[in-house]
Amino acid sequence: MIEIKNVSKWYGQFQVLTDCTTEVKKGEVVVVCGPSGSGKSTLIKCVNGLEPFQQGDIVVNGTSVGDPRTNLSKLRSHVGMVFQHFELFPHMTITDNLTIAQVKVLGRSREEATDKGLKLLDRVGLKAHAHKHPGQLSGGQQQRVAIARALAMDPICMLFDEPTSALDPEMINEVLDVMVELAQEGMTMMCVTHEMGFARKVAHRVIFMDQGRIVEDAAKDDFFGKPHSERAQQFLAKILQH
Amino acid sequence: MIEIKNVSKWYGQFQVLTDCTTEVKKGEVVVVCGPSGSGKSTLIKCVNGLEPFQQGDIVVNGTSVGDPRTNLSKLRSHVGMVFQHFELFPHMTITDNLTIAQVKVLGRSREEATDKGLKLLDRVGLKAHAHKHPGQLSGGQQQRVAIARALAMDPICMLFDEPTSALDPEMINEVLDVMVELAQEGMTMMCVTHEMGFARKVAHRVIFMDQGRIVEDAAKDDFFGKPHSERAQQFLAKILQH
Amino acid sequence: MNYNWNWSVFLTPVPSGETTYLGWLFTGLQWTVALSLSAWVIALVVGSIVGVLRTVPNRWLSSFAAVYVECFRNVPLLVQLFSWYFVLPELLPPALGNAYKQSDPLLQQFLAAMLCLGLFTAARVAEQVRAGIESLPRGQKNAGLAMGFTLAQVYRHVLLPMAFRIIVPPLTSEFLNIFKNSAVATTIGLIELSRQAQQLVDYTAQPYEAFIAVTLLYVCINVTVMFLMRRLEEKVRVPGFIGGK
Amino acid sequence: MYEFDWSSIPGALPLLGKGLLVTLEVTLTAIVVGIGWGTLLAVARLSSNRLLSFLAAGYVNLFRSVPLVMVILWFYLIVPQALKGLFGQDIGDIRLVSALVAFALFEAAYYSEIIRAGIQSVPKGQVAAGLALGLTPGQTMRLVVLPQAFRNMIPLLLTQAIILFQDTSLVYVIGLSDFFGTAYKVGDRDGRLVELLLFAGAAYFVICFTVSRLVKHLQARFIK
Amino acid sequence: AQESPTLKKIKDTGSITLGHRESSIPFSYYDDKQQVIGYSHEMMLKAVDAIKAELKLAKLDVKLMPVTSANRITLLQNGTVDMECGSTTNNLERQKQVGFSTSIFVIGTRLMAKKDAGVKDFPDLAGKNVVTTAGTTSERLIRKMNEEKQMKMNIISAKDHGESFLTLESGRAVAFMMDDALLYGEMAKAKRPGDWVVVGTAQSKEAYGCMLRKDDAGFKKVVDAALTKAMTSGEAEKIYNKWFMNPIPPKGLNLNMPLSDDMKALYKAPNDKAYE
Ligand SMILES: Nc1ncnc2c1ncn2[C@@H]1O[C@H](COP(=O)(O)OP(=O)(O)OP(=O)(O)O)[C@@H](O)[C@H]1O
Ligand SMILES: Nc1ncnc2c1ncn2[C@@H]1O[C@H](COP(=O)(O)OP(=O)(O)OP(=O)(O)O)[C@@H](O)[C@H]1O
Ligand SMILES: [Mg+2]
Ligand SMILES: [Mg+2]
Repeated sequence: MIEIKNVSKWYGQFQVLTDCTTEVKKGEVVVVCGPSGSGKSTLIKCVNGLEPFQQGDIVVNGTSVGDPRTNLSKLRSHVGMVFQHFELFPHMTITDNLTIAQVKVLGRSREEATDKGLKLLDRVGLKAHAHKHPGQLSGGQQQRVAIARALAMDPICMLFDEPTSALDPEMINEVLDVMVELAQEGMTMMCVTHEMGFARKVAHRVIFMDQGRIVEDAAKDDFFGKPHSERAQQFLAKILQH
Repeated sequence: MIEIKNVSKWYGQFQVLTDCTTEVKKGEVVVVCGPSGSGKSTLIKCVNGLEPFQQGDIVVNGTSVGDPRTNLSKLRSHVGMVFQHFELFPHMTITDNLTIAQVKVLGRSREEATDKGLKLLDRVGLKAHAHKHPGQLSGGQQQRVAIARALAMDPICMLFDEPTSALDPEMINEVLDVMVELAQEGMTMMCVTHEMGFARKVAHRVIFMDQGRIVEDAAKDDFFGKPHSERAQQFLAKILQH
Repeated sequence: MNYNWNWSVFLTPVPSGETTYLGWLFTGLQWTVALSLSAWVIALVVGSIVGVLRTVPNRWLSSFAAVYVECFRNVPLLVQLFSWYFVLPELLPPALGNAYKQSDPLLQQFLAAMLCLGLFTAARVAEQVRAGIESLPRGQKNAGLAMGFTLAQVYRHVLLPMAFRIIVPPLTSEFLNIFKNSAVATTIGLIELSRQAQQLVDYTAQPYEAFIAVTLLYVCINVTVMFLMRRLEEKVRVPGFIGGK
Repeated sequence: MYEFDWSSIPGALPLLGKGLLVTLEVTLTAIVVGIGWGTLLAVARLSSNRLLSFLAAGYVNLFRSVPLVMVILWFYLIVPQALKGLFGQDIGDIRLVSALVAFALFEAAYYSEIIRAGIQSVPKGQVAAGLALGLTPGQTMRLVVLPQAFRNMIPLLLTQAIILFQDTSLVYVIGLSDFFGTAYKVGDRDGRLVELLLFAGAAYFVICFTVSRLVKHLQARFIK
Repeated sequence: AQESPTLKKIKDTGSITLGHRESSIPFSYYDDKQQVIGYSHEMMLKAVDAIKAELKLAKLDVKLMPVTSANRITLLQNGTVDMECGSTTNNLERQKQVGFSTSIFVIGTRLMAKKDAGVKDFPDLAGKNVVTTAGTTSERLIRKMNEEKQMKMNIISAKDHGESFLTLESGRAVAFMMDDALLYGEMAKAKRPGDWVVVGTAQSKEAYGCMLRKDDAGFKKVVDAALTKAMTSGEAEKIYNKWFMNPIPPKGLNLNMPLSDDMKALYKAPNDKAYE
């Protein structure tokens, strides 16, 4: 489904990604972790072409992202993405947030889009809030809306970039619950997160990045059992300590 | 050391704190937790008079905070405080951050203040960064500087307001380590945090707040063993789940 | 001070007799308002386009926009107006230039003043629009793109609606400025409000009355604009966001 | 096609230089006094003292709603009366003084708005941190908030200074000759208005552009 | 001397402040060294000499203050200047606010046009663009003429004489209506003075006078006496020739404007009457 082949990327002189290669199969859930600044967000943004890269190639569902002839808008409309800070559109109601892309990008009718949107809103348990604006919801609620918004486009796979790291501890779980459910239904997911509980529960594979390289790419049990690289061991130790 | 007696506080119509009573003895470490918006930050800010309150009284080391005749600046100079977002002064070097209040408030000479500051900077492991500006340090490093800055005033007690919640997972520990050390040296501490590992390790008592009330105020083992109130049980369950 | 106050001067007829001096003030007011509003339309349209261009990821477009802004804000308005009115027609092909110069002078003055004021203010509006767009979290643009919007759609549906809401207060100041700046049109002979004050002084030799009246009229314009913009601000306020409910 | 004749510019350079001096004098005074007085106004406006903040708001709104030309004119016409009342008859040439006063008071209204926004852009936590260290509210404002407020607002302060520099030309209404006014008068005297004004425009552009580049450069160097 | 507040003030302070214009060529303007010069200015200095003699002052400090058409009346009234001689028309509206000395100049309002434009007199202007300077008598007259004679002229009111001439020069207007003396002044400044002519019958006559504070008869008497003496003694005509028939600063232009009959009449019998 997602093939990342020898991708390298520079910001001016600074190399953010060095020769990254990995793959996410259909129905697979892959968790990406690593220290801050290691390039996790950058990598995941390369997958749907939000960041350009200079070397290598990424192929999503048969379409090359690096190819200048690719219609990126079209590709992105099939790939759901959820951000750390939710990024709902603050000037629209929740319903409008859920429908606008369906109408403008997929060309669905307004009724069809609203139907679909409300169904998904119900699924994340927020039907009652359809008429509100994002600013009137808590962080956890906003993030669940953001997931529903991505799902409304009928994505073939979902990308998550630290979806819980901006949330209050109590709200983390309501979002993780939605994600766990999604994973169990067989959605293809690539997920940057430090929630090791979530990784343990649903991930098939864990990728560990450091300084722009994929240092470790292992099945879940191998990773938590004993990571090969020293850096990953250190990281795991710190993050699980307290 | 800190006595909080029947404190109530309103923002306009909205009651943030309702009849809060508790006490922190000399050398005691008290952890405050509770859901978002429950009034934890407000309570801790009342202790050194950063927020005024309308009813009740708080006595710190024999001085009433609510009394209009109290010299609040003087009181605050004896009470260290560490914030969620560090709040170092971005326009000053690390050294200036550490010395300015010593010079302006305690009236120390610049040399004495610098000496003291560098000693504490060394203690939190950051001596090499003395000449930098806060923006050039990582979050964990900034928070350690903030702790050193508070310690430079020779405080009789320390207040922490979610000192690790704005940090990357890897950096949380370097800050917690400093705090654990401080607690073990016998510093009186009142600490808003959701790091239950830290609470388990050093707290003497845990206070649980909900909707502006102190719902639970128990010795550490009682709290983790089985909290009395249902709300605290729920909260603990959620926060420890993943 | 031996000054003869004479407030009734406003009610005396002007020399040509068709109206009173008060009538003159109101004609001036009308020109000021017409000029300012039409220039404001230009400023908003051009300013928004240039402001957006400054933020797009295309070097040619964004540096074109930067050059526009630098040129129009580093040259005094008076010089710009002079160039529009006296210099520009000379640069046209002679036939066209002469035809233009023989047309109705009022039309020439109004056009030059409107274009000048509009394009000058556009440079400042552009800076506000850019600041508004840049003040939005970067993630907003990414979120729009990630949903399959084209860049144009992202600007249209995601960035601009929020950016414009954020910059309503600074735009209000620019809107007020355009009324005040419209007074420069007097230098090319357009009889707007401040010019009428001058006329009144010349004709009636009652300077204090004239200046007081005109100052009050400007204050009235300002109060009206502030009131309307405050209403607009309330109207477009987003619930749960900056100052919203 | 218009025949350009630049011959009167070289001879007029000393005069233009004098005009530029007046322009700079007015601009710099207005910047210095305007920022000082504007800061006080901004602090007053944000203070919890209702009366103080009401007065400051009134001052700012009044000055911002009257065109600068009117302010200059009023000061020129009224200040002599006031001074005469204070010091008796002879007050001499008060054109420059009244221009300086008018500009300083007028610009203070604009600067106070910028500085107010700057103060509000400093996170509340910074104030709390200053107070928590035992600094008094005054010290916190002076040592913690204002330095950051100014730093955040440098671009806006600069833009305002450029506007001010250009607006100085309005002193023509009281017969004071700044750079622009001098260029105009020389042009008028020699019948070369277009040339002199284009020359003035180019000079303004060079000065404003250079200064704004310079400030951007310094800002990039000193602010991390 | 008679009771005169202005004279008393001058005596007390030992100084007098004169208002002047900055670019009213050749009446009152700056030369290239920023010195005030011009016909009106010299006349004003005659009056100053007389004041000094009248008050028997050994030393009189003369201060100069530039004024504009917008502020000259107020500055005179509030005491900033004691007297102004420039190109200020003596008319009835102004007499309500200020006093005027004996007139020092008489002009007629006429037209300037390009030599080959075929404009000979006012009737030729029908349907054309005409420029005049805002706030002047010419503006009033031409608007009235346009109204009364249905001439369908487009009247452009420029801010000052310089801009009026620019409007004419750039081809926006076929003629520029203004006080003839000022027209000669503008013509002298033109890039090619030979291209332009002053034509047409004078539409009105106006007298320029020095502005004084109203109701200060003592002061006016001294000033009037000095000006009258200059005009009747032939001194004024010498000054006239210096400014209107000879090259003048800053560029050595020669206005070539011969003494008109009205001026001759004025010099013969000086008076302070406003035309109209
Ligand atoms: N626009 C940019 N220009 C230059 N450098 C950048 C840019 N964006 C990111 N970087 C740098 O690229 C590196 C990787 O950034 P990235 O955001 O991918 O890290 P990350 O692993 O997601 O970290 P975090 O956990 O903090 O989100 C960082 O060192 C960052 O400073
Ligand atoms: N300045 C204020 N004006 C009005 N209400 C306020 C203000 N500051 C805080 N509140 C409200 O008071 C309540 C308690 O706030 P407080 O910041 O103390 O909560 P908290 O327990 O620290 O939450 P968190 O975990 O989110 O920091 C919240 O409902 C908040 O919305
Ligand atoms: Mg990231
Ligand atoms: Mg809090």
